[in-house]
Amino acid sequence: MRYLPHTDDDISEMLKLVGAPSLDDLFLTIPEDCRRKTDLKLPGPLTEWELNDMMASLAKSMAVSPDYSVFLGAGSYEHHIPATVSYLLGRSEFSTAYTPYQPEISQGTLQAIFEYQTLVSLLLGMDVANASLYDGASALAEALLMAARVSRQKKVAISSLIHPHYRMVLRTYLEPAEFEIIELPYLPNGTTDLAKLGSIEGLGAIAVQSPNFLGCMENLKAIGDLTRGTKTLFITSFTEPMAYGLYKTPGAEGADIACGEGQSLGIPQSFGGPGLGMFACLKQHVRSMPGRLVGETTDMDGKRGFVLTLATREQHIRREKATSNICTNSGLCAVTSAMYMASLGGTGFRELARLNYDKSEYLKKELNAAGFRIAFAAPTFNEFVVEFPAGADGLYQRLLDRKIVAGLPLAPYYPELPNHYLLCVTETKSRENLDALVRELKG
Amino acid sequence: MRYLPHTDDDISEMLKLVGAPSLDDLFLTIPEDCRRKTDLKLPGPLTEWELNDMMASLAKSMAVSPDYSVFLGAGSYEHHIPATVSYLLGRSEFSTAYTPYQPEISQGTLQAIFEYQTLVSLLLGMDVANASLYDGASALAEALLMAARVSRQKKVAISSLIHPHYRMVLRTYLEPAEFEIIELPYLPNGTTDLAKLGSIEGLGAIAVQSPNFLGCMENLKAIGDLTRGTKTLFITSFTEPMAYGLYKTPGAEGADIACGEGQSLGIPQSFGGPGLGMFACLKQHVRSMPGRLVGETTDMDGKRGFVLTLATREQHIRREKATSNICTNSGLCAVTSAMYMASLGGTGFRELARLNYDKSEYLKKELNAAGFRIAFAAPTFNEFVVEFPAGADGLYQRLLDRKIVAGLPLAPYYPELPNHYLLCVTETKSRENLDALVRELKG
Amino acid sequence: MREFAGATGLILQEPLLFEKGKKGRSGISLPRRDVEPAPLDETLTGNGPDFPDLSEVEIVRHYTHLSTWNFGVDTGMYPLGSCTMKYNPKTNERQASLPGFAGAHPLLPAGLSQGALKVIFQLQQALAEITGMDAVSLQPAAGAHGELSGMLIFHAYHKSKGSRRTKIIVPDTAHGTNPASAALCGFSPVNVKSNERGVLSPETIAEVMDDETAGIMVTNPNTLGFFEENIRKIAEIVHARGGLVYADGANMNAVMGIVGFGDIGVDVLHLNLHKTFSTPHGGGGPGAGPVCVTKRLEPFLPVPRVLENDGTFILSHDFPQSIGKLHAFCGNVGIMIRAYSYILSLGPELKKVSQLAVLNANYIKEKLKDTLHLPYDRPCMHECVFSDKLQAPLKVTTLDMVKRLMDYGFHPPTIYFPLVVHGAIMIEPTENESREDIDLFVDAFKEVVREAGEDPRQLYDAPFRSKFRRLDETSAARNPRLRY
Amino acid sequence: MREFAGATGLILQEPLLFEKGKKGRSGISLPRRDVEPAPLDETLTGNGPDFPDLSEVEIVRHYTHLSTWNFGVDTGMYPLGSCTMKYNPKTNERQASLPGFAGAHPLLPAGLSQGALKVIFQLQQALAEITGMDAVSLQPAAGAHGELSGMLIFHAYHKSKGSRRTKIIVPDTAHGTNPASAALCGFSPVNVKSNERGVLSPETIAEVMDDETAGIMVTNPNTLGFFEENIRKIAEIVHARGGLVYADGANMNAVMGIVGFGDIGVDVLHLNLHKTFSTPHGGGGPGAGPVCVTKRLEPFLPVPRVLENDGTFILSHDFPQSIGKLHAFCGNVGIMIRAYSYILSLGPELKKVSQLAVLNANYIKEKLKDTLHLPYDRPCMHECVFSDKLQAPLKVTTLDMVKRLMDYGFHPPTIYFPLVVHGAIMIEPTENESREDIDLFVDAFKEVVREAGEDPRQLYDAPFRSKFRRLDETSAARNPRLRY
Ligand SMILES: Cc1ncc(COP(=O)(O)O)c(C=O)c1O
Ligand SMILES: Cc1ncc(COP(=O)(O)O)c(C=O)c1O
Repeated sequence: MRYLPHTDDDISEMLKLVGAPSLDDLFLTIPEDCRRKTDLKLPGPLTEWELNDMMASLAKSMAVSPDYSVFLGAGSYEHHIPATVSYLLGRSEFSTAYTPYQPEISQGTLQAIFEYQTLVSLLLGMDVANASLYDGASALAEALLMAARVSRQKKVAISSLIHPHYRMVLRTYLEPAEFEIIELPYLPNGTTDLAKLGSIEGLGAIAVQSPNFLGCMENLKAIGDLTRGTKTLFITSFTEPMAYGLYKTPGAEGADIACGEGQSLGIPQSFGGPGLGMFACLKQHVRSMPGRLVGETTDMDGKRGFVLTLATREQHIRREKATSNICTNSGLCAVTSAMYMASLGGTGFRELARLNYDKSEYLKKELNAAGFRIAFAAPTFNEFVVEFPAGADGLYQRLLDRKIVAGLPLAPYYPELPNHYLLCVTETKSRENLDALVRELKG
Repeated sequence: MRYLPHTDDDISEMLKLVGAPSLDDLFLTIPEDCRRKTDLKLPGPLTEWELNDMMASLAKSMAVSPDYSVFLGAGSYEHHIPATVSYLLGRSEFSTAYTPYQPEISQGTLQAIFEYQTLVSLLLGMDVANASLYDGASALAEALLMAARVSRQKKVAISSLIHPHYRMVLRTYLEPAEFEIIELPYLPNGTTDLAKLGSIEGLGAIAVQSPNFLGCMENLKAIGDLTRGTKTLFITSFTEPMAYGLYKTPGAEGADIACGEGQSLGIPQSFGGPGLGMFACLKQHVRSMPGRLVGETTDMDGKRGFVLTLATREQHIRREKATSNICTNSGLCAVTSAMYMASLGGTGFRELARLNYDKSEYLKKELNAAGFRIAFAAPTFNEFVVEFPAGADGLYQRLLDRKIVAGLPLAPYYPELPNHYLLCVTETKSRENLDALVRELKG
Repeated sequence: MREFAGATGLILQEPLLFEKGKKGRSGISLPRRDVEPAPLDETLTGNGPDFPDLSEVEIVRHYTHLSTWNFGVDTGMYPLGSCTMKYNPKTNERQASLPGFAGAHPLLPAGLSQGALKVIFQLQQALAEITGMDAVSLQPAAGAHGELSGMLIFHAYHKSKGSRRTKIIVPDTAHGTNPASAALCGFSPVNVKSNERGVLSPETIAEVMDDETAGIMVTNPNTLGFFEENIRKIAEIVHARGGLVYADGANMNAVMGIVGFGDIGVDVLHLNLHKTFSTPHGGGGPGAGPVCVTKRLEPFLPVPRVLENDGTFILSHDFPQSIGKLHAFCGNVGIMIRAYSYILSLGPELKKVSQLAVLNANYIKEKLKDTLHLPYDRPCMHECVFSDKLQAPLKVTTLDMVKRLMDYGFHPPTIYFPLVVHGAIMIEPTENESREDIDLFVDAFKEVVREAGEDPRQLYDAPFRSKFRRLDETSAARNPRLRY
Repeated sequence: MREFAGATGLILQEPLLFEKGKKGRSGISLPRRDVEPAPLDETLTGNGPDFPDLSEVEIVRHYTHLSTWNFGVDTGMYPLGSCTMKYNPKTNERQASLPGFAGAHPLLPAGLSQGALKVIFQLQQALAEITGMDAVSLQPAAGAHGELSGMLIFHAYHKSKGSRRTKIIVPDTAHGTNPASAALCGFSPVNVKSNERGVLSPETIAEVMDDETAGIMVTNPNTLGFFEENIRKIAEIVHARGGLVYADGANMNAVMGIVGFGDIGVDVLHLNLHKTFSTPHGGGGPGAGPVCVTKRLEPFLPVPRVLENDGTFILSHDFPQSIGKLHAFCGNVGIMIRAYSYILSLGPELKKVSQLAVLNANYIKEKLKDTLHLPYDRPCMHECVFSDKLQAPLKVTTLDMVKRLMDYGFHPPTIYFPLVVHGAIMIEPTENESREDIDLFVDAFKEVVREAGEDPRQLYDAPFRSKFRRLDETSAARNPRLRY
């Protein structure tokens, strides 16, 4: 086997040195009754070539562009990924290294992450960002846990327009810790109804997502105004950070914590993972933050360099008192997103965000003209909800047959929204793709 | 444009420094009547994404595995290429460097080529190999030119079973230099007829290909015995060096020069190029050799290192008296093939060669059993000629419709061989592929 | 003297992104604009991020330079104990980047995503077979996430029995994630010590196990590199008081095909695909931390689960006792594809992997035990743990020694973990290292120890050859600068 | 002082392949054997090559280490004059490795290879437009191969006129491949000198052009970086005596969209796709050297040619006057795909490429001309040529200076070429370098020159930072060791 360098001679000489008559004898410290009686029943071993064939045929069964025109967003976004990014992150010095515990020979990762932290802070308008968490959903859960630590309150209000999966994840995280979770209803314009907020006492955090699950921009400013100067932390979650290329940042609107999913920024969709949990907050909360942080320092020669820092927040030092249990995070995805953001630059980021918006508005307009109702009036970025005529299932299925995935049916998540579909339009869709969708919808 | 870093400010400041009012003014040293009057009429610029789409659709129109079962060899061979090789040669330190004229910062290329030279020498059983030529065809032409220099004879005998394209190329190279080229006929067993050789005076070189274009192993020993101790150089050409994993090497059989195509050794087929001109000879001829050579030396600290050497043979020193005009060669392909050979190792090389042989013999046997005639009796490696029933065109076409390319029709090259097809079977074909071919052929 | 690989050469400096570039450059191809600009609500509009603008060449050189400052598994031996820094096969990368996988949206209808669902399903089955457990969820995104899932399952299990337990037994050799994960579920860790053999005694457990205790978290093989030989007995004790047994399977690389965890009393176990199953660590992730359970705990696994029905795969949420979701979608599918490729490439030969990993570790232990203090002198599993006790009189620490190892061309082992060994040096070579390379590593360590005796300064100031010298971690923490 | 990029860091040693490995290891996945071994003729059978056996990890580390000893375009500025070391876009690599291209057999029936044929055809058209020539063959595998094709066309042309000419005019500034290629076709080069402006005078040509002379080879822009301003006049002279004009287009990067060569009297021209059209040099190839001709020479182009017929592409051999074949198949298609991708990515913006390449070169010329001797002080095209004349009194040579440049983090320029400038330093920045990076290069060169004055030893012994120090080329040639 090509991964195993030991020749028979190597094995017998090494066994001799360690004083074991055979490979099996190496395991004598495992009691007899703990050893398995049966051999591993596994497929394989396959040759590299059999593996290639098998994986190629599995991959082929997946509905992806260019064969399929997929108008799905809802937490995972199809954006173009430059060949440079794929090449660079494939350099094995990045991909095969461990967490940079030995900074002298890990400065590549460390500087890249420090730059990532800076880019994320700039993008979200926040003071400081960590080195990543698993994904957007767990990032939001961590944000709520952190808010509870900071505010010493376990009562939180969350928007019902936060991604339904994220809400499931945060319930998983928070329920054993006995949080009280209040879900805020939504308004007919597709944004969270904040009316109730004034009357709730002792809130540790208010969390909304913007753009929210219906694609609409939330009124962040209103919440920021509400929480400013109180003990309640304002958490902005997101699934599509590209929106902040166009819209005001969470920081500018008064968020204490901004967190969400960074897959959109140059990371392949990969059927949902690995993603990138982005997490940023205000400076004063930094010691309550979960996750790793890279900080600037100098080496013995006085040269600028970077290290993992503020580790006293972390599990390997603080154990059960740590700010989070996270250890391995999404390092390479963070570096990927940094490569992507750096490739775009500020100018490109703005332009690309605008293009996403304009294409999505174009489709809105065309759908409208074709007689379909755009369900919510609030401004959107690259996703919006359309209402199809009653019995839309058949229509949706017909489009699938024509290799168009016409968005996500919302009824499973919001039963009150039958025949509503969440459509996503990124820069990957040409005007012709959009026109074709409308054409097919019209029948 | 992302490849051009100049901002408008950069341009105007730089123009100021060089004293040109505008970019156009940079070209004032070009006389007015030498400047073109019209703009470039070119498609594009395409975005990276448009390019991806366009190239993907062009590539899709090509008949390649796994969609097609291609039994073509004839100078280009489908072998499995490990993912490691693709990754390693894609490291830009290898691919984006120039010819290693500055050895202090090119030792990666230099050591890799030195190892390549060694691997090639071992594979061909020769004393020394150069750093590569363009491809197998030009390598053979260079071999004949070299033989003429060494032997001071411009009369050469070449086998008519050398790849027809190679014979065309060598005529292109040799005719202006007024060589006399004698083509040797072939025997019914599929090998070159050497009978005439004894009666030809003043031959500078005898060149055969083994395995030859019909897939048959030539009787190299007989030629070696003939030329040993004479002024005539014995040149062995090849298109499938993997054969020497199984069969005796050209060196062992008495060749003075062994040269040919190395694509087979880990290099993608790429519709015929880039390939790898492999070129090796006996030590005594090294100063007549074409092409670059890497040699061992030491650096100022006494550390072993490598440099380009014996450059006095080359055009940049010797100009019109050089042993060849070659400058840029096939460096990265040479490194690729070294990676591939090193990955196989001696043990793997032998095993893989044997597998090619065995699979090809299996197909022979099955075709035979199905009533098809194997045209030539001499031993083969992974290619052989089968005779289909009269009117084979229709059969061939029918198989094409079923996505099987049933070898190469030989009639265009050897009109005396109508309905003869050259079939190639490498390790990429499973027994099931071979059985399917026979099944389809039987109809 | 042997020639070691450590040496120096030209490696370029590179400023921060923010010190480069000029407004108006671009490092990306912007898609063609084929629609008109649409009106925009100016009150909501911002300015876009103030990133520097760089050309593509600048970007490529920037990250190429940074990459050369890193040491990876492809650079050389990376014997980080507990981390299983094995070779990351390139063919796995090829599979994960197939457009059908890399470009797949997670909410595609099941009928249009059979390939990915099949990979998930079959990987679950393979991991169940390898661990000897009954059911697997691939949703957790890393080891600690797997632990959290496990603790949530403990919590849900006890809740389903109508009880709320508040404590959990955690040995002193455990990784920090164990108590941290337990704490997230409201369990207070009860620390227990390992015995003089470096393993847990049943008596110790019997002493602390009670009806308030949800169970125990054991790392097996543990972080001292020993198999917890009393695991069956311990499990009996814990089970007898209504508790559950959690195994941290981070060290699975030692026992594939050797131990079936379901058979020895383990109820829940997590794996690290980025350790045992060869997926790259990525400089800190992403990984994947599948959680494996026995039949009786299967109802609690996270949703959605992938089910098979006559060769068709679906995602099901229909598990009312489930702990819920842990990840926005199905977990780190890109990592799963790599791990599955690895498992398919090895098949039953995975047992050989463990055998050779254990052979390599014992070989190092034997060869270094006269040079370094070996706190537990007995056969080890996939890793061995030394200490700096013999060097202490010279005022040379573990840190000094391993920094100097870098100059010889090796990545340091894990240090100061597990906490129970003072100045621990935890060496895990993995099965991928050849005997020659291990010999070289051993010789290098001996050289370092010799230097410690002769000229400790060489060690205090090491490394000398790396691009960066020792970095001041104290001032970084005292005055944190976390962004440009 | 400015901070330059040159620095050192850990770069590992690596023995030769032949000093590694052990029999029985394998670095590859051998395909499954699904057929029986067949009988073998033992008299023909050999032993297989005596290669070392290495594991996959050993292979990966071996070549990873070697790669770190190289300086590439992605490492930094690589201002090799005449070589056009521009950035090699990664997207081009993606296109060339598409399985449909990379896996295609060259003898596929035309109907099954339309994609590749179309790329070839359209690239030919694009190159014809860019050069202002009428027809193009992509068969030559490199620049010198293109020159050979050109000389063969000269030869065939004269033969078709019933004459056999034996001489060819080649300026002293020509690249060595020019006379070498001409010699292959039986032409003896007649050397001519350029004038005090660094270009050819019509008078010089008129003096030597005669009826035995097949024509002239001009590099334009020439290797001094100047446009041969008398080209039209020279062409007239040559044509008047029945000769042909060959242009070495290696320096096309200066004049895309600026000069149409067909219009100014050039009959044949070659390009280097690995220079102007961004394909990687690969540490010495592979490249591609298309040959472009005017209408009247089209019949002589190599076969097969790609023809279009109603949107369908075929390969035709039906050109009886053709010089024949130069390559086993259609040439280096993998390189063509990259070049075509580049041309499509730039389109008419290729003119901007030339403008900025020329701007960068002139900028360097202006900034360095007080530091280094500039033999021809006039506006240049894409490159500028200095000499070491000012440093000669210090006994510091061009070689010394450029070796020291490495320590500052730059690849040296081309040196000692063209031969007409003693101690030539030929700098071609290409359009990809930013102004900041050029400024840094200029400052570094100034530092080196300062050092030359203050401490020449720093230069004699340079480089210091590279993995290897200066290598002994003399003893390598005296006692050649060409294999292990
Ligand atoms: C024993 C042990 N348990 C758990 C973990 C945590 O795994 P992860 O980093 O994937 O969260 C580690 C990782 O270092 C470990 O070594
Ligand atoms: C001016 C000039 N002509 C011709 C050539 C030869 O090109 P190639 O190396 O592709 O054969 C070169 C390459 O260095 C050159 O600079």
